[in-house]
Amino acid sequence: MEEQVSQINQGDTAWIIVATALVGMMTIPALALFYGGLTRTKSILNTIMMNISAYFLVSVAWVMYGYTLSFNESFGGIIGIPSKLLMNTVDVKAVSGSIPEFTFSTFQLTFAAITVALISGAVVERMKFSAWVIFSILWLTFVYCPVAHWVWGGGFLMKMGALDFAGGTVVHINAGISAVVLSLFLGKRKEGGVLPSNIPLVVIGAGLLLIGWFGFNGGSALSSGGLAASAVLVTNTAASFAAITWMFIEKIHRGKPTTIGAASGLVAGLVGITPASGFVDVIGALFIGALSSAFSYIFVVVIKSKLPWDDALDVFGIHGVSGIVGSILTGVFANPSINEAGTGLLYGNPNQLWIQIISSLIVIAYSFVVTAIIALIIKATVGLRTEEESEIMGLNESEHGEKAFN
Amino acid sequence: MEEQVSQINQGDTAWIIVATALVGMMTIPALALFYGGLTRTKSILNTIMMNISAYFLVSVAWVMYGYTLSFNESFGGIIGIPSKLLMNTVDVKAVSGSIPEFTFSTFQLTFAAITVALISGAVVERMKFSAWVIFSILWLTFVYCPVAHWVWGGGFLMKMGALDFAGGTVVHINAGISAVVLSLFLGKRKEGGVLPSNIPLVVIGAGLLLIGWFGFNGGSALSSGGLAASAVLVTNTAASFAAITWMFIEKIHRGKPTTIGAASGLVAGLVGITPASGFVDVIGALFIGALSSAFSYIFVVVIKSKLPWDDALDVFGIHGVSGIVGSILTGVFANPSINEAGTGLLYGNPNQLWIQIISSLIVIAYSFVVTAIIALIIKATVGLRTEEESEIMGLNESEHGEKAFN
Amino acid sequence: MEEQVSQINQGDTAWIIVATALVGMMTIPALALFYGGLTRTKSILNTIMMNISAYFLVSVAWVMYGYTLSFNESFGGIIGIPSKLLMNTVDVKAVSGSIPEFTFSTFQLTFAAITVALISGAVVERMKFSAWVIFSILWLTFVYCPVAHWVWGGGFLMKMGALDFAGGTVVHINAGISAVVLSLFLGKRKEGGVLPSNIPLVVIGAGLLLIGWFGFNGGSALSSGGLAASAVLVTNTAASFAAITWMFIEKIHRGKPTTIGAASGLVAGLVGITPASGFVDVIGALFIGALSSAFSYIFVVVIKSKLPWDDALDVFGIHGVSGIVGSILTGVFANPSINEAGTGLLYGNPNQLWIQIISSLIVIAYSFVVTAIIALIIKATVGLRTEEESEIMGLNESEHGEKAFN
Amino acid sequence: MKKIEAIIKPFKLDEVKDALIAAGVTGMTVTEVRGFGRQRGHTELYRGAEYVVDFLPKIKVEVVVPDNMVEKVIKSIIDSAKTGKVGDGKIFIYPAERVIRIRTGEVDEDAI
Amino acid sequence: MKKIEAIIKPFKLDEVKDALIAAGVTGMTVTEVRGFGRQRGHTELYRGAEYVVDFLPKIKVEVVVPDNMVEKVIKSIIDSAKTGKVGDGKIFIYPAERVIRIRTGEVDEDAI
Amino acid sequence: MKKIEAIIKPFKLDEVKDALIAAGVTGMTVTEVRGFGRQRGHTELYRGAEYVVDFLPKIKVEVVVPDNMVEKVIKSIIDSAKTGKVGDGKIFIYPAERVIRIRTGEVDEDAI
Ligand SMILES: Nc1ncnc2c1ncn2[C@@H]1O[C@H](COP(=O)(O)OP(=O)(O)O)[C@@H](O)[C@H]1O
Ligand SMILES: Nc1ncnc2c1ncn2[C@@H]1O[C@H](COP(=O)(O)OP(=O)(O)O)[C@@H](O)[C@H]1O
Ligand SMILES: Nc1ncnc2c1ncn2[C@@H]1O[C@H](COP(=O)(O)OP(=O)(O)O)[C@@H](O)[C@H]1O
Repeated sequence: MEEQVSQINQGDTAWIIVATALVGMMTIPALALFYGGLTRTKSILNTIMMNISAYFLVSVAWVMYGYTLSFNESFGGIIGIPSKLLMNTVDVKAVSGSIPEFTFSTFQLTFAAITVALISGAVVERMKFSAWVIFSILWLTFVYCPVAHWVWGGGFLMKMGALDFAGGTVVHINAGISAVVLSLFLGKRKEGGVLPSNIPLVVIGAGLLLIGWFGFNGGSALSSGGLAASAVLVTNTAASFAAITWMFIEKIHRGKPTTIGAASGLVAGLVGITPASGFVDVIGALFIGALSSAFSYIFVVVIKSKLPWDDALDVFGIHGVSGIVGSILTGVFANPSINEAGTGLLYGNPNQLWIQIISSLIVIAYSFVVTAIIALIIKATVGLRTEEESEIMGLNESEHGEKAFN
Repeated sequence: MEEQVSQINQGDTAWIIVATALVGMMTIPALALFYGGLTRTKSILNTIMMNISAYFLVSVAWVMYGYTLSFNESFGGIIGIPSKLLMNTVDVKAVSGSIPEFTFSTFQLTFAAITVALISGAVVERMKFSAWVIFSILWLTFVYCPVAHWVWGGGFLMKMGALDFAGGTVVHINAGISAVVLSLFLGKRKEGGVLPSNIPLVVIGAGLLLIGWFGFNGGSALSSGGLAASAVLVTNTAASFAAITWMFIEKIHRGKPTTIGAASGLVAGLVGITPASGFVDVIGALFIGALSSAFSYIFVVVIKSKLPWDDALDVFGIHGVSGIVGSILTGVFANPSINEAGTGLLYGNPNQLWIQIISSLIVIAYSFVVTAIIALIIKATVGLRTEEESEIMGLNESEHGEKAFN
Repeated sequence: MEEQVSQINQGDTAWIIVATALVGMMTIPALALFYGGLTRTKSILNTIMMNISAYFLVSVAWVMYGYTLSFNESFGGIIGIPSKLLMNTVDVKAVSGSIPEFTFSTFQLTFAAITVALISGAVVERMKFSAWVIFSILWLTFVYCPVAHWVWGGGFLMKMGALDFAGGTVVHINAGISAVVLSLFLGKRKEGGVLPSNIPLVVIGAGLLLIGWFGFNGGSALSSGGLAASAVLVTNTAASFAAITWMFIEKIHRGKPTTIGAASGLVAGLVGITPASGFVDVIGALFIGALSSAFSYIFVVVIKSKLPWDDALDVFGIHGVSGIVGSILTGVFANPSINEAGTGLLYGNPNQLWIQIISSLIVIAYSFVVTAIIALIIKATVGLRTEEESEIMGLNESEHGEKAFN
Repeated sequence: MKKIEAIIKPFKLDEVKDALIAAGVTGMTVTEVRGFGRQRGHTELYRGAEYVVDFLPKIKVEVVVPDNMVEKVIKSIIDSAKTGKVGDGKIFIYPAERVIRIRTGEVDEDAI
Repeated sequence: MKKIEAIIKPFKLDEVKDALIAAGVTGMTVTEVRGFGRQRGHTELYRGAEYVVDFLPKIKVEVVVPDNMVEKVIKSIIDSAKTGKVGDGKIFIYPAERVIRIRTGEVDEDAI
Repeated sequence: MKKIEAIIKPFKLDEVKDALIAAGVTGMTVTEVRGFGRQRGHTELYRGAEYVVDFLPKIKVEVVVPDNMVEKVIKSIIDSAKTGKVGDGKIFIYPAERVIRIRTGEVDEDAI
């Protein structure tokens, strides 16, 4: 985001401030409730605490150094230079596009926060809270900031022409892969599966995620107008069709459509459309919604139980899988009449598909390796996992000394 | 909404995109929680699923054909022509007033979705989920789309001069009448009344409905300025006074003001002010709030138990009754100094009152007949009602195979 | 806010309408849930009802007379003149700054509502509902309206140069002091302490408070641009760092960071940054967040148990203490490069610190005395406290005849 | 005196209560329990993972009666709780030695 | 040995517990139950519809004691649970044949 | 016939259930209870205020068996419920006079 001699537009600013609030709401309370409701009662508070602490930690680290590493002038396409530490030199009149730079940086902060929080879904019901706190900070610094810089901050993937409107690679693939790695290092829970303590809580979370995602994808236009409008519509379309798809497959495959299934499909569709949301039309959205949901269903219901890791709440199955599906299909369905910045295979540009695949692979590889190193270091020092007794009695008590309900 | 040679205003667009998010939130999660909290625990997930599935189904059907049937150029004042199937010809630069057509159509989508979802309140705790899915789609197509076209899309009621700022007829009377019809076809529950499983959930729902309704009524100005501002203020005024009214009547009539009563009065007031919100001043709002609440109270507490149908969560008692009260009082209190498009009885135009009554009656009659036909067809084919055993054991288990709490 | 020959800006208006919705959401449902979740199950509905009834009562009283007393032309710097009773003379075209006066007045309404609702936290689990209703109205009229006028409406504290961007004195000190007074008159509960019935509900409330506070502080810029952007960023920074601070102190002092602690720290930070949010930079925000949280922690955990009053949910401990800390620190950290209207001690203006202390003391004194008079009158007439039996059986039953869960 | 303990299906509670009152019982205590028996549990699916639920929700009704009412009470319970399907539940009879009413100190038959 | 079972008002639990400890009891088990008796239930109103709630929340306290402690325990319960109002509850005494401590295998008086 | 009542640690329920089935038991009833005993409770802190939690969550398993199964059942419970730590719980044995299956009217050993 090079400084431009440009002016603040109040309408654009209004939309992006609100979008920031909407994306903030996605972590706290939405994701905290979504994950919390899916957790066993005895560990629900720990799940909630992992989410909200990620938000708090990222918020502080972001203004200290995260923003400048991600979105400042590039050091060789790899990382932002640290000249804006503690928002140094950014002031009330600094402009980014047509909005205040403060708004741009706060909007981006909420993306960083939810990406870290997403990973927690894989490790619930057994991870030490202190280890999680350390992980959050290290992962933000060494995984999120570089990847955000590469794709959005002027780094090499941006220059290569990778299309990621709102975070297919930066947010979802990144979180999904790291979730796998961290659960491999942690090991499986004593009691597996998803045994949701409170499905209405899951629904509150999922509902607020959907609404918040209007800000996530629509706000990524960084202005208020036709492109934001289109992003919101295709987001809603893909998500709704994905929810219907999951319910439909469940009905055929298992006999009954479930509430957890509807919520899972909804989120899969939201993830899938994320990279594509500023590039595709409603027809593309219907395809992306259906395919994201179907692939995530197959992974979560059929493949997952055969795998050697325990990704408790399916961070990879939902965010990783649908993130990959969405990133690749962006290279297929990107319609230049929606956004001239993106032309996909169907509109005569097979090369875009190729770029999408390459950029996804690069993020997968980087995220895998660096997360593994972080996990290894924490395991070797403070340790990753709670005592067996704590796990059986629940992490509410062992990590926080509280009961969720009295 | 004829295409105009007009330009997008970013401020207006910002407001209507956000209003869309607010109205979306009214169905998912707000109405799902409001209705869910009022349902017995054993069927709460089914209630939630009826609401969220309505949202998903309408979202998809709307971009496919609902929008063009409702808001495209009129075929004889009856229905929109199908030239915008799958949003064909609508693109990122298409403008409706001062906002992108994509925003206008998404905003309208959220109204269609909540109207369908509202009906579910009447039929909870006993309707087959498959029947509900089919009903949602048929009702959207054959009841909602035509009525929306008549009143808002350039159809004959619009031409007749009916005033319905945000949905007294299209949304509330329409849903209220259909609720009666569908409950007549379904029959009464084994266990009647309202036995709320979770009143805090009702409060979350009611609170988010109030906030969402700022978008519902304020957004119906389709621009950001004095009219939207006025609509938000009168909405809050009428709703608050209606809640106070209900609590006060309860205190006198029954001895204690209840939480469910406050929430019921709040919603009655929101419904009552809906058609009037762009036309009346705060004094009109106080009258409309008090009268909506009082009439709904009398219907729900006194009259309802004597009626032969079982409208479980009072869709007619709240939305039908207050919708009728509000639509008619719009013809009384419409103040041309708020909006020159509407002049009511008190400002010298008795004719408007007459138009309001006629247009309400037309919607009542149409909605009654077509909903009856749809219900009849479903009853004769897949059937409307679950087994008696399912009803006793709860619909969470029989329809979705899930428990709400573990 | 004198009438100006100015024009409505749609972008500013969009932001302030949305900010109004966000602040509205802070009372209903957010604060109702936050306080409700901290209350014992047997009285949770009463806690909720105190909050939502405060919102309804203030909403109506505000349009009737509260707005004109607070924000109309000043009568001697003491109170607004009553020429805008029932919003008389305010119409759709009236402008306040660059937004409709209807928007300005509705935005301010939501501040008045939450301030009254905040007080309820001190008196839960034992106050007569009827006494609370009367208290709400009297307190709004005789405490809130004058103080709001003094600080924001053109009154003598505004003229004196007191800095209170979004309500350190008007909202938080005011509510905190009144909470002490009212709990003194009420007496202690039979069963003391905080025994949270439902911590996930506390988290929903706290999360929505954080998001709503973006509107509270950001909206107080009354326009959409750099200042609103800065206010949102420092709000998030201070709140997040305050939550981390509380968790950290708990970890050191008690061994484990708790969910209630994180939520308490979060709110303390939000309160602390409120008066400063339009004046300080992120460095100031970090200090204010940490110090607010630390002082509130010390008060709530160490000092409180030695005091002769029973402020059940720590309205003084959180809002009073952090409100005072924030108001004073505004006089230290106000950075003129953020907002030229405020220059603090660190930027060479020790006088500002002095003004901050004086204005806080004036509000403390006034609020203390007038609240005491109101409490005295109610105690002498309808009585403040429920029967002992009601308190033991719970106020859900005695005041509202309902059970929260069935 | 005897303690009669019946494990019944939850939705039968109202009928059993009414039958007991009709039989002259003036007090009873009920508890929510979970039962394992011939009536097999069921499986629930969450995100495709199966949870076998072995224990089904049941209601335990306890009523202490004088010896001469035992047969009548048993009959009332059987008549009102029976659906004829597996899982209808069981009645257990235990000896009770003394009963005391806390409020008055009355004992045995007077206290029931 | 005897099993002493007391049905009491929920808010009396703390007092009864303290009284039992004072009487020398070292273990007890409590259950949330619902009781029907002379203390009539109440009606609740939701949107104007009345629900008659027949069963009131009660606490069941179970304590198994050697024969020689029975009278003392009964007295403690009566003293601590009594409010003098209807619904104070009842005490039932049943014979107990054996007690075994799982951890050590100790039996009877040793195990209590 | 005897009624065997075991108070166990909640997370041991599955093991105890399996052991009972292996011992030939075909029905049982479980209740969530709270226990007070040698295993001390713990304190919780909310906003700095300490709450002493005296009662710990426990599970009560009730199973009525013919006399000849009593020893076997006791052994199964001890084997499966034992962790060796304080709070493992206790087994109580009471006389049972009659059992009736509601569905069929079968009595005693046939009804178990
Ligand atoms: N031996 C037993 N001891 C204690 N409870 C039992 C016993 N057998 C059955 N039950 C209880 O009775 C309930 C019903 O028994 P079940 O075998 O399912 O059906 P039926 O009563 O029709 O034979 C069980 O769920 C359990 O709670
Ligand atoms: N015959 C009985 N068998 C089992 N429980 C009983 C019996 N009689 C009373 N109870 C229990 O004792 C409680 C108190 O009895 P109630 O008649 O209401 O008051 P009181 O103990 O003052 O006579 C009841 O709620 C019920 O749980
Ligand atoms: N005398 C008793 N009467 C009833 N229940 C008892 C008695 N003693 C113990 N219990 C129950 O057994 C549980 C375990 O007892 P406890 O003394 O904590 O450990 P342990 O069984 O290892 O001695 C208690 O929580 C309580 O529920």
